[in-house]
Amino acid sequence: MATLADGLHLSVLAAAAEPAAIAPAIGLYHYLFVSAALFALGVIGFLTRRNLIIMFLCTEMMFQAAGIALIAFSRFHLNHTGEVFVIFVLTIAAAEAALALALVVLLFRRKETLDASEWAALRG
Amino acid sequence: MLSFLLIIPLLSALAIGLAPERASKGLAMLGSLLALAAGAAVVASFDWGRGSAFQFAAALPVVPELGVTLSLGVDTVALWLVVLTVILQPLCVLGSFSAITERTRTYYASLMALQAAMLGVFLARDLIFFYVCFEFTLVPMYVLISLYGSTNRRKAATKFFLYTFTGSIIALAGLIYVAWVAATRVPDAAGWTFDIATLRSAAQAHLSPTEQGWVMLAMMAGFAVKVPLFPVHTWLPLAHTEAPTAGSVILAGVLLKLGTYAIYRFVLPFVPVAVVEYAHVVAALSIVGILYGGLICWVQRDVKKLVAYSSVAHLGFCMLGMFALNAAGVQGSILYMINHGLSTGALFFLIGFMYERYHTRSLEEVGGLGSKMPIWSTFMVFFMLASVGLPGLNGFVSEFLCVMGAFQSGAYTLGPGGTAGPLGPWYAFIAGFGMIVAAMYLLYMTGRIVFGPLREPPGHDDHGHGHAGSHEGGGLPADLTAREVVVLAPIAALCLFLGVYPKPLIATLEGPVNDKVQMVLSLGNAAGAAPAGAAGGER
Amino acid sequence: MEAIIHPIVVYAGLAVGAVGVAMAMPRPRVSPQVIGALLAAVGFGVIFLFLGLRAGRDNPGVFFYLFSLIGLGSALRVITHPRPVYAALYFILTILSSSALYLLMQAEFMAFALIIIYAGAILITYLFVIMLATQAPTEEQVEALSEYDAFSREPVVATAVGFILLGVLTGVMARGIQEIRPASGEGQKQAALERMPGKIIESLRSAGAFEVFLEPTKQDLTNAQQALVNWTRGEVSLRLRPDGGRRLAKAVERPEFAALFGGADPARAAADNLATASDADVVVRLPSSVKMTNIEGIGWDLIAKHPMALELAGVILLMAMLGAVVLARKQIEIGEAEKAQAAAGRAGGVGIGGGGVV
Amino acid sequence: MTGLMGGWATLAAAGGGAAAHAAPGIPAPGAGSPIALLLLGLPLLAAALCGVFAATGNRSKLPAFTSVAALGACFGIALMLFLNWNGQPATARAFDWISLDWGAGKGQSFDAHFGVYIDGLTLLWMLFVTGLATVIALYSMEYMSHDVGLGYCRYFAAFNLFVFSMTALVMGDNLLMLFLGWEGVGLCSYLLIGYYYKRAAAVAAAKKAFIMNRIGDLGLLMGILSTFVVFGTIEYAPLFQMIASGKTASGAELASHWSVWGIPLMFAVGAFGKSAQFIFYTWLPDAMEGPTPVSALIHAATMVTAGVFLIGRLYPLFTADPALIALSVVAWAGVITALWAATIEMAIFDIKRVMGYSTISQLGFMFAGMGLLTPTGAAFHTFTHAFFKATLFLGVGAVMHGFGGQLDLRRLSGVMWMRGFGLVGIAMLVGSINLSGVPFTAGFFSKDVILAQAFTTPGTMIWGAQAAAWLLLLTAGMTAYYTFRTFLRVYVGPREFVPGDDAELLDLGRHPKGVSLDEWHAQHGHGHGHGHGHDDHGHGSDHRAAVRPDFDPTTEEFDPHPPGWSMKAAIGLCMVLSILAAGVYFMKPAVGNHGGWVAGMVGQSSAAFASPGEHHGGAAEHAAKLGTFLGYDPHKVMYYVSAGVGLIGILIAAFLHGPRGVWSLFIGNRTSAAVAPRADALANLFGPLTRAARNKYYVDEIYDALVRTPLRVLAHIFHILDQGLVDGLVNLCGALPRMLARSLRPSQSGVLQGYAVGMAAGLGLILIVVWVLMLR
Repeated sequence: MATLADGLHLSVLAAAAEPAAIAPAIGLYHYLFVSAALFALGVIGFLTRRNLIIMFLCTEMMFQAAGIALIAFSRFHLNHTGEVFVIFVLTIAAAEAALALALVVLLFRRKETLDASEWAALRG
Repeated sequence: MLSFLLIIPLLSALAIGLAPERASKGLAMLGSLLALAAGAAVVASFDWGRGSAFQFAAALPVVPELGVTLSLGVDTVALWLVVLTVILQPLCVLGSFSAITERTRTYYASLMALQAAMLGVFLARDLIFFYVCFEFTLVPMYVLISLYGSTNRRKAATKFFLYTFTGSIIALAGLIYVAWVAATRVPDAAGWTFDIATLRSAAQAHLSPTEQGWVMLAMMAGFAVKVPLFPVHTWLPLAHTEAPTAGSVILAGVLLKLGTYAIYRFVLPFVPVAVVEYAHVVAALSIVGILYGGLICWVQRDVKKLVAYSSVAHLGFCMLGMFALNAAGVQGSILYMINHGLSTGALFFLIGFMYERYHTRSLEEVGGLGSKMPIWSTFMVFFMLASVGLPGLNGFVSEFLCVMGAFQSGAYTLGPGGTAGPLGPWYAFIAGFGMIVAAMYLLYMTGRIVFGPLREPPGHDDHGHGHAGSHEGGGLPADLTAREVVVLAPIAALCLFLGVYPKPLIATLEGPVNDKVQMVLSLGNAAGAAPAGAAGGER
Repeated sequence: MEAIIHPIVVYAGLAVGAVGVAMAMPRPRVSPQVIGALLAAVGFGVIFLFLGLRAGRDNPGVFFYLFSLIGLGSALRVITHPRPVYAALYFILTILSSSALYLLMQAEFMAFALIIIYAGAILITYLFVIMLATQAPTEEQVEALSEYDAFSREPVVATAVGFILLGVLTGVMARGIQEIRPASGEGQKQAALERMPGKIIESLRSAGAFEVFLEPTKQDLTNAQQALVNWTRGEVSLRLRPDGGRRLAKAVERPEFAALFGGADPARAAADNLATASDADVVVRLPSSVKMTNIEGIGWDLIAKHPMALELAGVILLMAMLGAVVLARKQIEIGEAEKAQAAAGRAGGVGIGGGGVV
Repeated sequence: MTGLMGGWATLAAAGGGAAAHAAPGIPAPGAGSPIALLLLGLPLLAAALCGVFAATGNRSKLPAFTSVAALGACFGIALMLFLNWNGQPATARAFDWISLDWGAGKGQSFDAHFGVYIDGLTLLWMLFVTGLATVIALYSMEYMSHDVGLGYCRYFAAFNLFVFSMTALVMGDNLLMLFLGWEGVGLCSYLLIGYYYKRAAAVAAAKKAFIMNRIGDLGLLMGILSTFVVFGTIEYAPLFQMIASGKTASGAELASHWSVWGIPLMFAVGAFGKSAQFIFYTWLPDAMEGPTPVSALIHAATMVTAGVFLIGRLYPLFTADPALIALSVVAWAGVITALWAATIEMAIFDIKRVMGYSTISQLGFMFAGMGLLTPTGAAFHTFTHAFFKATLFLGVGAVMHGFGGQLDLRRLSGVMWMRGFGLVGIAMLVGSINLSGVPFTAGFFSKDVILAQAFTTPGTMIWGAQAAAWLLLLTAGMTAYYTFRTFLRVYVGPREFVPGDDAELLDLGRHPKGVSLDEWHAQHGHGHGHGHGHDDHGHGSDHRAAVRPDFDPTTEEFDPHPPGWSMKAAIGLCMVLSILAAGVYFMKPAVGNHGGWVAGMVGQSSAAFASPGEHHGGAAEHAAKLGTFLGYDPHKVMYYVSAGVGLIGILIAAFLHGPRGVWSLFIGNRTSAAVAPRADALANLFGPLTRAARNKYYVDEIYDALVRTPLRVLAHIFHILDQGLVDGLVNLCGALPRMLARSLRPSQSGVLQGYAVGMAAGLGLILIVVWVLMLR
């Protein structure tokens, strides 16, 4: 493990070694941008897709985005807290997947469709 | 000691919630009887010599940073109201046995929770605790009305909740303002406190007359809705009509008294200047309520609504006495709280018992029950007379004292029997017409429902035991059962006793009431709102 | 923001990306998915290009760009692919690339956990459900798609909202991270070692230090925590065995032991000092191999700092399991007529769907 | 006659040297015997026992026995108290009722005890109340026997409660206690009028009585409160002392204080209400819906005289006013009532109502007596009236009882000659001559005291006293006329009757089961029978035995059933008592030496008052001061005049209504029960006036139009306002947010992604705000 990690050039560590060259955390920003982009794509997917399962997939994607951001900050701060939170995020994602899929199955059984707009009982 | 009074109902509410459905009746009965025993213990160990002091004080800091404390204590006034509550509760439970047959767990749990909240109001010595209890009464009552009421119950429950809640929020604003004044303007204030005694002295010393006016307006906005005073009474008939029997009994018997009690406890001592200045306005509204409510009663078709409107009229007397600001008036007012609770509560019981048998409350459909239900009719006439204010029954003592208070108040120019105060004989005279109107509507009610030829709703099986099968109140005999008599008999006995020998109450209330009246008048008049030298009569 | 990337570039790139994503969304008639994907790639590519240019020697390296683009590309495919199964498969690709990004950030454990849990377990469940809930196309309509898969809902509005959010996020982040400073040195990350006496003692034992210094008694092990007071300087104080001085003097001749004392000379000096005072403490330098692995660090952090959260997570999982069981078991009482009506409603509405099961 | 004249002379000659209307000081009360409290306790106990009987389902006459025993014991106690009485007022106290304290000063405590105050007035009233109550309870034992069971218990419970209330009213030692009794008798009156609660008319009458009384009660209550405020006490003893001292409690001169006329006026309103005086009187005729014994006791003899008692009790206050305003009002109210009621009586046909109006009229006499400064006369008339009016009512009751509730004097004739009704007829005759004021009867003496005083009282003291006296004299004549009109039509003449259809009869079980009331009426028909001296079938003595389910009304004729032993005994007793009542006029009074026993009793009470007709000096002064009656001394002339007026009235009655050929002196022309040509012709002559009088001058209708209907309309308006305006405003407050919410409603599409878009956009918005505002 350690060898693999050492073998790659780690921008985060490099930035840490030499503070405030251009910006203190420009390496971090790369990862955060990816995270934000993934999140935005998740949001867009959630908003546009009408298949309940895909919508849940999109939420999982947003979890991924959050995970990347958490790991990036964990690396940036040189502690394990972020990683620990990714574990929790994974837990929640798993729980959500279990419940959500059960619900989807239930809903599907009731209306024989996965279209989210079929379920609009909250219409005012 | 007092905490038992809160813990027992709460615990039994909890136990009812956890226990199986069939045990809830028994648990509720047990809990209410235990509460009654606790109440009796408090009465037995109360030091009557120091009636105006708060006894059995207990305090448990809850949020020390904000000065919120769970502090308890009773003086005589609170104690008698506590006694009223613990006496009515087992009767309400007993009276519901046959009326409530479904979802009994929620019902009895709500009933017990309601009792805890009401007792909390009477026992509270801390503003926040008081207010929390005051508001919490709405929740179980809402449940009782909206789940167990009659046809229009949802609307009634919502209206009841929103109306009284809106009022009390305004009252809370006023009270918090007082607390803020106490925390900021009192020179050596140690941060925030909600201790009622501290707040009282702070309010008396540090509120300007203008502020007092506004604070009184805010407090009255909340408490007058609860009472209810004339223009803000419309929730009451609706709530009463729709509530289940025990709900109506508690509502009329105790819940309305929370308003008057709060006025006695907060409005009078906190803002004496404003009280003296605006008492005539409140009294005028009370009198309007007496006559207006009474006349409306007279044209009701729904007997329960009639009794509900009569509460508006009756509580008008109560408020009139309170704002007479003299010993007779305030005493009468407090006695009125208790007596009205008994007699009107009993009337609601009676109507409930009738409703269980006929499933209607319309005076058009039911009538002349005197021949069919002699026991019921006897009780009906008895409590009607108590409500009319017949001397010898409890209603008269309080009504007389209220009217007398209003008459004396400010009549010190007429003779030594008059006292200082903002009202006068004319108020008493006009309110006296309310006594005639009361006779009119109550006799109208009795004349239709007890007397006259027997009228029963179509389809009602009029052979003695005819409820089995076709009606859901099945199994009830034509006249009252022993259980129902047991519900009514103690109230009747109390009505009679308090009518003939009210001395135990009057003698014990004398101390606190005289102190309070003295305080309010001296402070109220010191600010120049009433002629100087009027306070205390010609002492 | 200028310090990291010029805003104009970001917004221009995002605008192009937004147009691309909007175009790539599945539509009933014309859906220029390829053009959309290319546009999106151009948009994001421009941003990455400028990011890389500005980073200079902080550049995270080629693997970052590679995996980022794979991840974002497959994410785009997830949200645009009309067939749920493919979408799920693309999502696995997203997960794989993000786990590669984890690896780049030295989060080895999480990287593999992600693959195992997400790609291995969760997504497979998704696939099952997708297959359960989606009818296989019949013979005559090979390309039949569910209407709700074929048409996306308000793609332009959603994309606009998503990209505005993204723009704001990037702006805020760019502004925000200028204020924070990264932690310095490895020490912070290894700080938990302080509280891991077993690890230290194990490493010392593996260096053979115990022969010299310590009776490996239980007492010593519990006292070791006190002993390791000065770990931040990479030093550890240890108590000599009764005959330790003599043994030490002999041991310093061995080069790996000398290293423990920072060289042969300090070691000899220590040995000389200690030859007389047999039960004195000595300060030794930890071997360079004593480091916490990533998995140890996470484990320690999880147990030591977040026990409550861990328990809660367990409870949540349990509840989710129970919930899923309860929900999935529920039998829906649905009348045939109602079912038919629902199907007819769908069929009459669009006419594409494969709702003709009943 | 000479003896009588002498008696009158002594009455006129006596009197003290005190100022004309300064109340003689009333001595401070001594300690009374606590036995007096038993007068309150015994009836209450009996009432409670009746309740117990009801609860245990007793179906015997036990309640009646209990009541008669308890009331008899009460009478014994009252008698004992009277015999042991030393002439001084006394008090005895049971326990505190309402007592309040708010200071140490004068008037800063309010005390109302359960206690009794015994003086002459009290004893006088108690004697005839308990005595008559006992007799009438005895009468009721039989009269109510058709209702043995629950109703019987109810009747006697209310009856006993009434006696308790009356006792409290009369004996209470403070005004609040009086108020307790005052309302209590009102209640019992309500319960007993409404005894036949299935009859709508009875219920309405009961309600009317209670409410009318309540209006008066308001006046009384205000009076009590004013008394307390002005005098600082409502207990009689200190109150009388204060009044005697001529100062109010705050030291103001009482004579010039508003309260000296204000407070008596308030009390007068209360008295008018209870005693059915003008404008409040309409409830009393309707109250005849109650059982006849109740009418006899409550609505003739006792309760309705409470107003007279009240004025007598507070006579010191009434007379403290130099202008005597309140007494003038009382006097004129009495005079107008007496005249007004008498005119109605002359026209109506319902014999029980005749008695009701007659009571009103006689009460008017009593009030006039009070107002015209002869409390002795008023009390004496109350006393005698109680007996003879009770006799009359019991007699009417016996007729009612015997003829199925028939009360129309055109459908009854010659009752006196029917078997078993002889005693009733004699009793009626005795009652009638009393009421008419035939010389040497009790009614004659008591009425004369009032009339003579009326002519004596100068107009300077009581406004228009002379006119009042003339009107009273006219009324006395009318009284004689209507009394004998009833007597001559019902009790003598050809024997005929049409049985009534009263519920009391129907409850006897005389109509077979399964036949509705209406059907039975139809079958029974009118003109059913000229009853003819049937043999008594034995159901006179025991009505239960008369219940024959197989009774067929179409074939069997109606038999009048004469009263049984207890009714006869009661009627007889009352008759004897009303004869004997005349005797008390000749007893030596305890105080002074004229006016008889009653004068002595009154003289030893709060109503003690030196009437202005008494001599204060020489004959010249006397003549100058007093009014005259056509130039003669009214004291001397009044006997002849009033006897003459009475006889004229009786003659007219005989002329118009007397049966043909029965009386040798007057050739009457009535040929049958319904036909009296002269009377009918006279009635037709007055046409509309007669009709108006028969309809009680439409006073009920006027009240209805002026008070009840407007109030009812107002109540409906209030009800609508309450729901529309007051509640409407509240609902509007609720509706405004609802309208707002409704306008925002479409934003909730229910589609999941709609909300998600909002969420995402909202998040973006928040971030923009954060970015722009905080991070820049």
